[in-house]
Amino acid sequence: MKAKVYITPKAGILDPQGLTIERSLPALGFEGVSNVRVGKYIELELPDGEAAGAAVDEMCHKLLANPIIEDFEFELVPG
Amino acid sequence: MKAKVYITPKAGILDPQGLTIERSLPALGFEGVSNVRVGKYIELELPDGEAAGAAVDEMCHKLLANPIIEDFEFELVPG
Amino acid sequence: MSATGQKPAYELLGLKEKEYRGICDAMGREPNYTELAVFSLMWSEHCGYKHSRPLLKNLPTEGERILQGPGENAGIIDIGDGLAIAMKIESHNHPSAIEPFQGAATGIGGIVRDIFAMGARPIANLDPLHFGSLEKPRQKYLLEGVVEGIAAYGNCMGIPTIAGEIHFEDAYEGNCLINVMCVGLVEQDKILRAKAEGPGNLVLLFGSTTGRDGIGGASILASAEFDETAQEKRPTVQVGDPFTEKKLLEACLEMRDKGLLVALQDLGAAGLSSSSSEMASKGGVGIDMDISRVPLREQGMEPFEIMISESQERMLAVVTPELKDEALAVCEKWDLDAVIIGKVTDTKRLRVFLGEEMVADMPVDALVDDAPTYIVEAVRPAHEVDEPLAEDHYRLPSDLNETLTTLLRSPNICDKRWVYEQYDHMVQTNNALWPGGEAAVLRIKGRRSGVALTTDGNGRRCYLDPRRGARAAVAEAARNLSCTGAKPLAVTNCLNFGNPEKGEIYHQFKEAVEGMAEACEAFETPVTGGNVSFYNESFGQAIYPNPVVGMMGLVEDVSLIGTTAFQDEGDTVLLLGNARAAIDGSEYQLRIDGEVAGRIPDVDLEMEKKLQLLVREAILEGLVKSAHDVSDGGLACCLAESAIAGGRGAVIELGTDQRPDLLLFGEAPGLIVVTVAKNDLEHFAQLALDLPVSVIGRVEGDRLVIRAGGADQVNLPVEQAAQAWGAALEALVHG
Amino acid sequence: MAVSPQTEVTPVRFGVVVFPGSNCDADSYDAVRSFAGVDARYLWHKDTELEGLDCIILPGGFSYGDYLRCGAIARFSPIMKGVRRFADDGGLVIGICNGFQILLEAGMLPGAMHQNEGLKFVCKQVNLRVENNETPFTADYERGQVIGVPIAHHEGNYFIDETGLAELEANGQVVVRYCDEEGETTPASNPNGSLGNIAGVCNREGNVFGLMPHPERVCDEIVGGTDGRAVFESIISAVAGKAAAS
Ligand SMILES: Nc1ncnc2c1ncn2[C@@H]1O[C@H](COP(=O)(O)OP(=O)(O)O)[C@@H](O)[C@H]1O
Ligand SMILES: [Mg+2]
Repeated sequence: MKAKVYITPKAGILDPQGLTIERSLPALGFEGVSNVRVGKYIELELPDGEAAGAAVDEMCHKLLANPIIEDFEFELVPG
Repeated sequence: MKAKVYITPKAGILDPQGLTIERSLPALGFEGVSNVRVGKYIELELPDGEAAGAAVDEMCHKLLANPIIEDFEFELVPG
Repeated sequence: MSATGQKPAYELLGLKEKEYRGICDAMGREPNYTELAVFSLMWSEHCGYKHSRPLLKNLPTEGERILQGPGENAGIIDIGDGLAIAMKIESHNHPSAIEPFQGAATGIGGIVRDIFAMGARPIANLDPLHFGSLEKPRQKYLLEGVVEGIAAYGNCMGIPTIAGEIHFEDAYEGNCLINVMCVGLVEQDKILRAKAEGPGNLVLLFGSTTGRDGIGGASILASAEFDETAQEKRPTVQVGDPFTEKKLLEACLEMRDKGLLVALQDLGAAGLSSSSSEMASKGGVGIDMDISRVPLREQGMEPFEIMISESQERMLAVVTPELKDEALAVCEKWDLDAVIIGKVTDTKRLRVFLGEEMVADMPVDALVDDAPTYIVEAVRPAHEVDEPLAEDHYRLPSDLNETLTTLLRSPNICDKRWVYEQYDHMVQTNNALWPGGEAAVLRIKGRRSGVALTTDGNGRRCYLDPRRGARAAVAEAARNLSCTGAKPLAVTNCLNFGNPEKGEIYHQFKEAVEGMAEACEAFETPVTGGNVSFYNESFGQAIYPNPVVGMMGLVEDVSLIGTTAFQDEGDTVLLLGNARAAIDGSEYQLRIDGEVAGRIPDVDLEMEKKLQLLVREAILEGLVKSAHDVSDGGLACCLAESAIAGGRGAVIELGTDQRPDLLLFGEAPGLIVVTVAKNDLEHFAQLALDLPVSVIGRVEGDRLVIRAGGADQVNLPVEQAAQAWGAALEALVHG
Repeated sequence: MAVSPQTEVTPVRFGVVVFPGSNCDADSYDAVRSFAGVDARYLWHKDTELEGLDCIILPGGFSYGDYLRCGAIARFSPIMKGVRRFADDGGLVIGICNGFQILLEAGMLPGAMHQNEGLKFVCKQVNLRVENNETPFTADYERGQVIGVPIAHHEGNYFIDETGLAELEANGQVVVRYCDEEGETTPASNPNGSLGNIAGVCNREGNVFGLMPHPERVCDEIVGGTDGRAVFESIISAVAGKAAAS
């Protein structure tokens, strides 16, 4: 099956990338955009099974996300 | 409203980050994971309205993604 | 006064009852919560130097080249021609242990701000690092994260990270040492200071917005031991934004050039609280601030949070009302948030307003100067002994070739390329000597002269004898500079120790500071500033006491600098110095016998000075083909490193007054290997007068051969030594 | 240093663009000023008037922090419109490191950058083979010459699709490649995983050149070499030649 992992900067943690994008958008003609936050989107395939959810959760904790400064969510989809 | 933008490496294009993650997973006890692709997940808020979708699409084209190596998708959610 | 649960608020903020009473006395009343929070940080160990201040007074801080000693954001040293060097070192140990990448990155950010707060343009970073053994996965993770963090921040800023050191020992397993040093160049008439002056002048806050990140971060983390609650302190982790800092740097230097600044100060530990009160204290004035004007990143921040937030990339300046608009315009040009948040007063009080409402009113002097100091009864730990180990204490290894290879592979000795290639060490195009040598040398564009920089720490030796160890650290730093031809001028230091409330740690601190003072006196290298990092313990286990020395020297002519590389076939190899090498505290002892024990030899400061002068003079006369000091791994490793660097072998013949392994791998401060062309030997001997100099061999072939007692003790192709030395670190990290 | 009479009369005028986050702007400026017959000035990223210039340098660094993607935000700087017009009119534009990345993002050069294969920033001296010495940026080198120039980047892993690559090769747009000391373009001499060991490319017209290595860092013996000087010498001769011809 496939896992889709969404990683975002924790609330309250500075996100320099988001900030810089936000500040540059008006110059490109996009006004009024706010709260830009830049995170990661990871896709991976793993063997079907009961344990898949737990495995992805652990992967996120251990490797994919940095739980000290990032939050993550994921979903499992067949395929 | 809020836009959630998913940026992924174009299919068939090298993804050094994904590859490295894939290679390091077995050592952490995760076997059988494949096709790891690392992209970006961007959230932003923008004024409600008809034109929101078109604006996000344009932002993606112009700035958020690089069409030579990246694909993007987005969804708009109220809030 | 709000109290949570059973404990009074001051205790939750880390203050002792007696300290709380002191605050009440200073205030003439009970402080409100905002005031208490500000006091608690200003009187923390990190900001208040409660356990170190009395002892630091022993360090020599003055000299004719010292334009600014301790007390400002950085020290300043006159290098002639109207130019000066600003330098400072700092620790980011605890934040890096929690989040290595961001911890190290914000460490760089902090120290760099200290340098441009003086009006200097940063020209180099150095990074002395200490971790636990790389056999532990967590230590690899820390190493990778820290190096990437330093790289990410320093590279983005365009400041070359040109030197440092990196050691791996079990004592740092629970508490790594991440020290960072920054060096800047400034024209003497453009030096800025953090002295708020002129009541009526305005206080300008600029740079990033203020958020809750890092509330109590650096100061709280650095003022208590690590334990289970470290986990809870995690939300205080700060994220660095080097791009904003780069703009901040350029904006500050532009304001400096336009003469817009009365005073400049960065916001570091304790944020707005410390920066405003310290600026006021230096000028003997007061400051009124309206913190409702502070641009915030988060909603609903309490006044105390705004006052103590440690959000990065912010500066505070004093400007005159006339020039305020010009200053704001520079900030706007660099796309930085900037607001006038207050004004200088003559009250000597720090008064904080939220709009019209006054939320805090504190005496500046009490905040800055009146933190209580503590003197602890020193206790000499049992592992410090008077006598060195007997020379036959350990068994003589059967194959010294193998011993040498093992030592060359030691992560403490091997090639550090894996680290420094991640750093942009060339940007600004000043490297007269690239990393990997004895010290870094930077040319100064448009001049003949240059500056040499190095850091040295030797915790293991300080553990065995903190006084001798500290003396040795200073001597080694000076020796490294002298081997490039630079005359040592000044020191900045980062004193990394355990919990000073314990007698044994206090003893180590006291001995080390006194030892450092003695050596700095001898070398005439005053201490221009530094940093004290206490509570480097995890679960009650302290690190090795580690006073890290950052030293700067002046090179008269950058076209005449010494390198460690053997040059030409037939050059004569000379050993300078007569110190007797010992196994106590050596890398050899640690690697082969798995121990750290005995007593290290003391440095002969007078002899050391003479030898270093000799090397410098000989370099200036063009007599020296290579110069390398004998340090970790002893004479054999020193020779191997010069052979590897030059791609040339040597044949060495040593005396026989010691067991061969001690001759080869024993360590003692005060030894330097130089090579000299045969024709220059006589000239060199004239310079050396009656100093101890012995011919020990010549550069020859492609093998390193070391004979002692009539036998080849070492006979190794240089290529093979290079392979062992060059591949070790990467193999350890990825293995 | 020999100075030809023409260059003394009309100096060759360089403009070095300063984006927020540029950090090799001063190095590039200093490097070009070490040549006789050169005028150099900084150009602020908000400038739109680019009158009186012969060559524009987009320097290395981390414009806009390299946030999002290297060069992605800088390419929208007001000055870039002018730079494009300048190039369209035949002016010489060289992008070094971050400058190269900006030119790619702006579509002024073909291709894109991935992170280095090793995922780490790499700063070291590498060897380059000059593939095309008929550009205004490389005419003073020999074809096939191996030069030592440092790199310092995190995202220099050059990518272009197959058709694009074929076009580049066919038009001689690959100007420099990573190689070993002998000039062989081996995998081991590729420091970042770039397709075809490509280190620098030019546009079809040959007046816009981007490269990851830093020639401005090797213009002075005291800091490790002079192999980069010929890039600037080539530019100066090209401009002077053009002036003499017109
Ligand atoms: N963490 C580091 N960062 C940058 N350079 C380093 C680092 N560690 C070591 N180096 C460089 O590697 C070289 C050798 O380091 P080291 O063995 O510690 O030198 P020494 O024994 O002379 O103190 C020096 O040039 C030093 O500056
Ligand atoms: Mg040394």
